[in-house]
Amino acid sequence: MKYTYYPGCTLRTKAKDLDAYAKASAKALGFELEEVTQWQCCGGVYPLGSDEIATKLSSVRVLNEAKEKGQDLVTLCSACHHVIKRVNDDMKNVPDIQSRANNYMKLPEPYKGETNVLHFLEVLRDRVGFDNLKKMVTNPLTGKKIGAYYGCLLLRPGEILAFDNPENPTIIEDFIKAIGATPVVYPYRNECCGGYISLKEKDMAKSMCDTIVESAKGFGAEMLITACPLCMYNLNKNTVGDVPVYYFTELLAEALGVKEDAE
Amino acid sequence: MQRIGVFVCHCGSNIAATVDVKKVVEIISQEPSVVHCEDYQYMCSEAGQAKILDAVKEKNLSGIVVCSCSPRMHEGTFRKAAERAGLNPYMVEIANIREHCSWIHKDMEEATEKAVILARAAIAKVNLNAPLFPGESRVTKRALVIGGGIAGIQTALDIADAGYEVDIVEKTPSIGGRMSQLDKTFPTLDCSACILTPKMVEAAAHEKINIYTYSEVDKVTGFVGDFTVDIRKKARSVDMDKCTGCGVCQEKCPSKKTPSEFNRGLNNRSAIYTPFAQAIPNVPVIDRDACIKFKTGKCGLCEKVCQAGAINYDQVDEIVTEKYGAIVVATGFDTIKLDNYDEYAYNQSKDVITSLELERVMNAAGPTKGHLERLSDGKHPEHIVFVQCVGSRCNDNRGKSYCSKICCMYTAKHAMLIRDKYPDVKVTVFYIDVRTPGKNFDEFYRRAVEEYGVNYIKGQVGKVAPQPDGSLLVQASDLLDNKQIKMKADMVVLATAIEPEASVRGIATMLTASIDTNNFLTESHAKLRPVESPTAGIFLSGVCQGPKDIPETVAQAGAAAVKAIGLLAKDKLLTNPCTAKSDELLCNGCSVCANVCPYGAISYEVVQVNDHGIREDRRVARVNNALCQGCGACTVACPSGAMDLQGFSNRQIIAEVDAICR
Amino acid sequence: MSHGANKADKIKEISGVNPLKCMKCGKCSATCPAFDEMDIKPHQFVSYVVNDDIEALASSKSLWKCLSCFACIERCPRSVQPGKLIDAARQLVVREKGADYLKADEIPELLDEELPQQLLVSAFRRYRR
Amino acid sequence: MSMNNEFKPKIVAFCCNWCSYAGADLAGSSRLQYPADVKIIRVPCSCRVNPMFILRAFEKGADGVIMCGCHPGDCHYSTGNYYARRRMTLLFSMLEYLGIENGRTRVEWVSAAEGVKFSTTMNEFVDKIRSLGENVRLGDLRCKD
Repeated sequence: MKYTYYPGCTLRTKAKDLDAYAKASAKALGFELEEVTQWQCCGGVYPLGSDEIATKLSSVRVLNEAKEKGQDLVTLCSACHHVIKRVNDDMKNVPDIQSRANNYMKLPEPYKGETNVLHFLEVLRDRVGFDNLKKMVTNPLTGKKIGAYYGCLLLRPGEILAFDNPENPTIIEDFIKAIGATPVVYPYRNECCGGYISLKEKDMAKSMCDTIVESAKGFGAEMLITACPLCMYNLNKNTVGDVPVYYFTELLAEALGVKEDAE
Repeated sequence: MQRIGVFVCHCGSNIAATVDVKKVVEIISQEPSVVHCEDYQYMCSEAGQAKILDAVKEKNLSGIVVCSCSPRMHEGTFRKAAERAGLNPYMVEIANIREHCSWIHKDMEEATEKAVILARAAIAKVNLNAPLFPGESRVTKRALVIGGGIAGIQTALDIADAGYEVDIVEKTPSIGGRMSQLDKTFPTLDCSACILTPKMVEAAAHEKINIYTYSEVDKVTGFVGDFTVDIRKKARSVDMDKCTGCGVCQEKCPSKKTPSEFNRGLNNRSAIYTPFAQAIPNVPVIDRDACIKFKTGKCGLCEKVCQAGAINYDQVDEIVTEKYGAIVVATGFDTIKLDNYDEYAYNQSKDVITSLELERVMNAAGPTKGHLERLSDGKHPEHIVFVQCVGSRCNDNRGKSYCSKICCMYTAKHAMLIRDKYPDVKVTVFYIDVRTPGKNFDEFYRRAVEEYGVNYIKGQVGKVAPQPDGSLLVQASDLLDNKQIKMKADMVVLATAIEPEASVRGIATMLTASIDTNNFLTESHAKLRPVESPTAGIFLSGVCQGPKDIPETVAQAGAAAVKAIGLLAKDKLLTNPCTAKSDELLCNGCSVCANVCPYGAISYEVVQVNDHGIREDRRVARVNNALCQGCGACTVACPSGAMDLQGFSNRQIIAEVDAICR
Repeated sequence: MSHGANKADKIKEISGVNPLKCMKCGKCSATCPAFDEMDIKPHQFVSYVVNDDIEALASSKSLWKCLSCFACIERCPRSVQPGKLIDAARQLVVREKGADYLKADEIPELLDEELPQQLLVSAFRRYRR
Repeated sequence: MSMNNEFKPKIVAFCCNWCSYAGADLAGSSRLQYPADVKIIRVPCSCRVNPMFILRAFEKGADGVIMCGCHPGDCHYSTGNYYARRRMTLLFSMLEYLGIENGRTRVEWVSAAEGVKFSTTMNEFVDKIRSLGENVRLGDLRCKD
């Protein structure tokens, strides 16, 4: 099984781990992530005004490439996933945006939101299946108490991202169970880490990350996992860090016994 | 050619402000076949109707067009006026120039032009009208009440007291409904059971009332005055006549893990159970999905311990067919599912409960024997937070668009009861608006604040976060202080939106009673006929029609009973004469019409016809006017054009089309 | 005032939000993680737009404190989605005034080794034209 | 463009007595505006609408015809709207074959409680007909003035 894969800017630089572990794991699980040939940054932020078009084109380009290849598009970074999935929804359901974007793009065949956008976690849940994943785990992380940190971008707006119940998600918990560890459920796993605000308002980000980490710790989490490089940065940088934070792909690679391959 | 009189109503300024009434009269006067045309302030008034009578006499009118409000308002009025003037009432047509014209258009020229066209269409139709004569149908002097809650019980009692037989069909094992689950009632804090149980007993003992519990309506046929209903009496597995209600079976039953419906799943019940102690009838049922005997064939303990020999595992569902003249729907409500509201942690914490669950917690017969305690650890709470409007007043695909109406009052009640019984417990209520219209209602709410010190904060709760120590952290806004609050609570109570009981949808379909997008049954007129369904002979009682509290429900239940009594008191009903009629010269006896008729009103007979001098025997369709309801399905299905609908004939409708497209 | 009204219309257009749908329940402000840092609170954004008081919004520091975490958007029971209004107001400011909240020359000192590109990109998109 | 030259479509709406006509009444009493081009004909049930009526309307110069009935399952006569739905599906495809665009015909289910839906539907339908312009097919030239 081949998927078109969009890594995004950060996975090429500061979050190489997230990418490398995912690729190694994919190989072990029997699917391939085929990188988009010429991708540009998704913009990191879903365009703030409903009248913007130019900032959506990078996503449309990627989506169209997947469509032309007849593949689903897989993403890893929460922000990329959020942006591309929402742009895809616009292309499917908002006629104005669809026609304006296609006017710019001048594609051989107009793009109308045909591509299926999947987060890597969704591939694990819906394509591989957590039950199958469990069978393929060679090095179960038994006894580890892990808190899932979802953040905001993966889940909201729930109606469009349709990723999981935005107020009580379970996908990462199910993932944690599949790799043999014990999920720790805590209420702030879907609250914002502060995001980009940490650039100029460090205190704000700190207090938000503290709430998250304290809550997770309170419920017994020994570590947190996330899918987002920015969440990772904030949780590491802005808290008194005695709860380590990992990318979920790192634990996946470890459980599958392919961690060294990635390194 | 008819001699038609046209009357254009001003309806005060309702029509005249947008439609140039004088101009309509001027143009319409020119129409062929119109021999009289005038306008008047209020055609529906006594004086307006007198104008019709005068004109019929003076101008020898044969048909009448009234340009006025919707025929759904005053068609009957004008038909009666025509009758008084000596005309056949079906020689009247209404041009709806209010709801379909003056009220929805702003431009006078446009509206006037449209009014003229609508009048022309009505004139074209009247030109082809023929006198029609209603038949008669009988009235079965028995009423059916669907639902045995307070609404159904009250309706049944009122109908029975007037001397008519009433059957109540209740789907659960006991009558009593939601009210039996309540602890106290507002605004006087009567104990709910204390005022409900006497009514339940009265209904059960009433010689005119027959109660089918654990039963459902399976099928409804017929029409006003003459409904035939199949009632499915579900197998109780207990003989109603033998059981003494001793309760030993329930004690001994080894399967005790089924969530109690009556206690909203807060504790468990046995597989053989009566929902609550005062249940009527006091005869248990066996829940076959939970019963070990039914699941494995082993056990049979209840049969062994039953002294009366009442247990019968072989019982099967029984269908009872009854005839009724009137049907009252009183199916009530349920609270919405909270799966879309996980920010309140309802599914994550046992200490986040709905208000209806709190009723059970507060009730002496409930899961905590009436002690206010946290359901997670049984601890006495120090602080309880109430959240209003959970799922009400939403337009976001998660909740309901309407106000559930009862929550403000029951929350004040809960807060007051808690503060009264446990003065040490702090109570905070987050509200958007406090809505307390009703006699002594606002006073009640103010007492909660002023006498009982309940802390009302204008704002909403954004998140309830369960804490490692078992408490709940409530994050909310205080709009008057412009603050965001984070407060610790031990319990959170959600004023959950109510919605019509799920079974109402199927019942409405069976009754062909209309239902709105929220599954509330539609009343015939929002203001003037609030307890009648547009479907004749169907009446509405209680929350199935819209959210309401107990006093309102009881009032509406009485009103529905009066309407049903008014129907049952008649010996005969006039039937709608707008029925199908087959032209035997055109009919080829193909049976297509009978196949589409939902009422079985069409049969075939062999008649001798004289077709252009040729006499022959032919098989032709014959419509039974007593059964035909006048839908017209047969008229379109008929391949030879033999079938037509009186009052809405092909020629009449085509004349209207022509007039509009002219 | 008419200038303000135009801007209010622009905000409604950019955001696609109809602020009149608001029932003033305050759930947005109850849910906002940046509430304490804001001078104009999320629920007030709605009434400022309704009342055409855009100048106040434009100079509000709330514009730069909103995390765009969509909590208010997700939980708003009336589909008003105040977060979109804030995004739109911020757009209006950076588009019209060129009043960037993040100046290019202040960036170097804000950087650290681990700071992901995603953060910079996001901040640029939100703070600057 | 002056008001007088503006295209004013002729639109016939067949409404069943129990749901849609009542829905139209509710739109009226709620003062929900829709263009005066729409003229309503009351029929007992959507199943009373003979395809012949619709053909007749187009023949006489109607630019659009819409039929409204109770929601499927909610028919006052139990099954009438199912017959209507089937008949209209066939009729509309035949009309399209004759050159009467699908946009000129429409079936919509409007309950007695859906005044808003009635008015929105009519606004949409009139917009659609305006965009399609005058109906030239099937018009009987003898009917022209």
